[in-house]
Amino acid sequence: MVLGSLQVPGKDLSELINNSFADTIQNYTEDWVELKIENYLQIIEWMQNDKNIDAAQLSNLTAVDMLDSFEIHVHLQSLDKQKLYSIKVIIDRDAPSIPSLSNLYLGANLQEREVYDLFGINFTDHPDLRRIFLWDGFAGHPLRKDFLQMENANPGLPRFPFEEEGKQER
Amino acid sequence: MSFFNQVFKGPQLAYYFKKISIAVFIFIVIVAGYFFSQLFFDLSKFSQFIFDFVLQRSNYNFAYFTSSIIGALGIISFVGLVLLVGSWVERRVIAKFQIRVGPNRVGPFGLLQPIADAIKLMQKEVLVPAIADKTLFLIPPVAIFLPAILAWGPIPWAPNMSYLNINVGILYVFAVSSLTVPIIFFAGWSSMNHYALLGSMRTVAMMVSYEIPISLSLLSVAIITGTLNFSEIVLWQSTNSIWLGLFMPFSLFTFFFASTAEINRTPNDIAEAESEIVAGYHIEYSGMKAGLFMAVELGNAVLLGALVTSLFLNGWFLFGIEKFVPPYIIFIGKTVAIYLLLIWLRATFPRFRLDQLMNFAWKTLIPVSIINFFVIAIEVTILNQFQSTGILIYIFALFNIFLFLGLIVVWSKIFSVDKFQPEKIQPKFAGEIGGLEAMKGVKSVD
Amino acid sequence: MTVEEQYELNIGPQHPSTHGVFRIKVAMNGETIEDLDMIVGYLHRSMEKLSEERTFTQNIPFTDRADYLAAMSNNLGYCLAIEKLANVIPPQRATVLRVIFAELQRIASHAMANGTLVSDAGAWQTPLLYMFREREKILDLFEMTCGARLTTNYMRIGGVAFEPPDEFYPLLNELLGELPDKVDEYMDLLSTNEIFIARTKEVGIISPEDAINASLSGPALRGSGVPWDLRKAEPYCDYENYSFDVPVGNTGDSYDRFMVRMFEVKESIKIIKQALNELPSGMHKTQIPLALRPEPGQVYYRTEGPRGELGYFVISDGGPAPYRMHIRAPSLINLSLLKQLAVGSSLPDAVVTLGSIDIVVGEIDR
Amino acid sequence: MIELTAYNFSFIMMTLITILPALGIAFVNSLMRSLLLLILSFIGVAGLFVLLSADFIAIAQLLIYAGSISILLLFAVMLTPEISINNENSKYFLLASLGAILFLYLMILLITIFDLNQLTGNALNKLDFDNTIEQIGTLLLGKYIIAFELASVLLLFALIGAISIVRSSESDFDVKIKDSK
Repeated sequence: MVLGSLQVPGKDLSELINNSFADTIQNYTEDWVELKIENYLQIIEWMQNDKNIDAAQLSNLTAVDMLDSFEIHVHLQSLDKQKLYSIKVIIDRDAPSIPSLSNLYLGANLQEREVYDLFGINFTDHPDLRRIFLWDGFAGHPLRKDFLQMENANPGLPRFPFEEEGKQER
Repeated sequence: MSFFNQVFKGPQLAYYFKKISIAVFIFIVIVAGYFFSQLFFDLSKFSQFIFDFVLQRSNYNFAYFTSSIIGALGIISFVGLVLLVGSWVERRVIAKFQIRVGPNRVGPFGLLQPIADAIKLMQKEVLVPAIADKTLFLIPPVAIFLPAILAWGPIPWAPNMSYLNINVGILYVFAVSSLTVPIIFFAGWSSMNHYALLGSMRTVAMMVSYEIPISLSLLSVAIITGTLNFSEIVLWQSTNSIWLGLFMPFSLFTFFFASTAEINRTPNDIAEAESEIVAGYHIEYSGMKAGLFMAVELGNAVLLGALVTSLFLNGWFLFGIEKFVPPYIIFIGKTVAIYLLLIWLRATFPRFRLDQLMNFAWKTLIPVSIINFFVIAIEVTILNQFQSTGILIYIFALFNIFLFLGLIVVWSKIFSVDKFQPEKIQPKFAGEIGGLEAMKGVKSVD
Repeated sequence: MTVEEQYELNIGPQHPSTHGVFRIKVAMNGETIEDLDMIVGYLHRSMEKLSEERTFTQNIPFTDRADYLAAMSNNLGYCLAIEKLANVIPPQRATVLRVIFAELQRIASHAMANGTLVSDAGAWQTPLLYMFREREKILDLFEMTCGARLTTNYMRIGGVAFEPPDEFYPLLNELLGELPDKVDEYMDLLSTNEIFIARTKEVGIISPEDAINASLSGPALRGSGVPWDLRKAEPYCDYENYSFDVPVGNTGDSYDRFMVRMFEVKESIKIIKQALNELPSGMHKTQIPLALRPEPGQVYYRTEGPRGELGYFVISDGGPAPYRMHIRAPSLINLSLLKQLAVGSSLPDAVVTLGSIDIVVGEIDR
Repeated sequence: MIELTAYNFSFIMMTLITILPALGIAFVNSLMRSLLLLILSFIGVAGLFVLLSADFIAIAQLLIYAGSISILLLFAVMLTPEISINNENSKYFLLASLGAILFLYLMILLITIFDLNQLTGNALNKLDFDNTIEQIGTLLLGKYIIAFELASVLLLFALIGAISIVRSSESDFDVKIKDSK
């Protein structure tokens, strides 16, 4: 399977997590460890503070639309241990919501805003959850797979909040 | 070249012909220049001629009036010429510094570029921001020319060649140039733009601070020469055969540095810091209105050159060369040298921050200026005990130079500048790769 | 409008020191910044969405346009990620050529970053144009090799697009001969310049803890003293075979970030020299299918771009196009600390700090 | 009637430059505009001083009033609340105009009572700028030394007072520009 040289295999990581938090691993492969959404924040906080894991830095946070659900992919890394941990959480697609990591990692702030903007996933307890690339009032969330099939979706239409409803024409 | 090739049947001959013709041309220029300089050695006889010419046909008042108007026109047209040539010089020289070519398309060597720029700027629409105070917005670009031109009045170009040969010359220039402050403030305020307001606030703060060191350095010039008249200051330096810039280097430095702050030149151009507040107080001005602000700044830079020349660099005297070359040429040459120095500074240095400049003015320049002023006052008292200054003035000059250096050392100790010695702040090389743990393993660069 | 009132100032979208269409809305009191809101997205082209509609090879030009000042590095990161995903092994010659071009791009990008930083500090463009002189030569080499200067589109999945022409090597050697002297010249001009030190030293200090916590990477992280370089930590393109050092700063201020870049240029020169010495002969590219269909799977592959950790997170569902491609943009994530750094400092300091973090708006907005 | 010599012509011009902006200050609504007119009026006064062959005082007028006092007033205007920057229709209009008329009457009275030439001496018709600075210097440090020193002491007290006033309410004027090294 595909692994970066720093990446900890999912099996090892799941064992590490299982030792401290029993029965929290939903699933794992070589690439990732899937956590339950209830334990997500708790485990990541533990990973940040644990001496052996030492996930000091959040490398990457992004989401994937799996058509029936959303996946949040989080890559944490330890600089001193030279390890990369890949974590996945599956969340409900109808009312997507997940705890925010911004209070643990300053670097999560902008990345979570990006995910919120492009996927419409709500990050609870995020200090400043606003759209980042698109303007307020943009219809829909572009990186969802069904963006073009949405009702009232007019992608590419320049509709800024200050423009009047009647005036916009293609 | 092809013409030469046809005539001389060979590239070699054409090459030499070109060289020889350049030599002949230079020779002709030198000879013509000599006759020219003899003819125009003393320009005051022209004004005398005009005065007499009118006096024979009219009364004294009218003759005086006419000749003064002509003189004023001369000053104004000279300033206009300075603005045109100066902008060309600045752009070309800065281009040389920055390994570019600079304006080279309009006219020979791009000499007509300033005129083309002016025409283009004048064609532009007069834009006034909707919320601006229209009257107040349109007055400053024009009004700022008033002090910029008036200040050229008492500049001593040559013996008997000073338009306003008044007793309060230094004070006059100082007073007139202080009029720019409210004008710049009005420009910034009436634009109703935060950047403009920041720019004008900075300008006012700077000018208020830097007028004190300027006046202290001018005061030391005044006490040693015993006059405020520019021509007499130049003559004093000549009779005592020392340049005031050498006699009191700190006053020269203070005057030069503080003046660059007053006229918004790098490294002190915080009032229109491009990377911070875009254009400062004239951000909302476009077309010729912005052009006028730029022109005034350029004119002020040249004016600073003329002031430094006459106050500190012995004006039109240059080791006896003034007997062969028209003195005003020497004066203009020195002015241009200072102007080139300003361009050099602009091309080289980054900009200070506002608070750094303020600290420098209040914590360094003003106290050191006061020390310097007292030292010079004591020296003047001693010098006045003797009939001729003689060798003593050179001793004092040497003392002042060492005082200047010593003060630099003392002040750098006070503000502990040496903790930023380049070798102390160089980066290091990582020993091993990692995070906070691995930070202990860094080794120095060698 | 009175003096003591808090007022709002829009820095950008068109402002000389935002380096592109980037807007910062600051609440100022006098000259002090009291609050800051960063508004990005003016250059958003939705690359990640577009790339879901195009084949893996067709996506390479998008990566040029993400970080348009470091197109080679972005090409490289993307191609390495896809190679990892599809198990394509590039020929040895291609790997060395990739190192050469990526390091050349790093020099060009650092020249631009440092030049604009000095411009932000108020030097009237002279250092910027000096650094452009070297950058131009590098871009000429790029143009000679792949026909483009900025958006090179040079790397391919399984190699590089073209073999460099014969006149490339003498010119490169000449450039490598004079570059160390030029770097020393800039050091003389800037790093010992009193005003430059006064403007950048102890301005925008990032502590190592904050830098790690805020996911900073690249010179912004190393400027704070954290010795983290993916070329050493997670070597790709056989970087473990090259000997080079990782410069780190002392205090984490703007000056350190500037100097780290300067020293990295020197290290890059070393790497290129070594790479040229051991440039093997052979193919510059392997054959891959026109429509590459990797096995279903995911990859998160990171390279050390000029601005930091450049990651490509790609998910394949077995089709010819990525199911999802995410670019971990160092420019955006390095801005995480901007608010903390700028609030309480003055406007000129904020401008210098922003310049020293070195953003490219194309990469922020993607 | 006044003879239109060059001197008198300049005098009339300078008077107009002084008086017309001064009237404008009273009648213009915008505070900023009246400030601009005030500066113009100061310049006119400087011109009048030149005509009185008081070159030093003319320059001092330019330097202190047109250059510096105006800045002080600018800051005062900047610190006024926004409402009163455009001060239209003051309710004291009648009272103020009454006062102005009274003042004008007083001035005319004074001019007619005193012989102006007697007050100003012979300097009026003789533009002589020689040695003015020296004379002022000698007088200031000779005959009027006590007044001069008292004025300097007064200024010193004003300076100290200003500093103490600013320091006592330091928290209100908390300027947080970071102090350099």
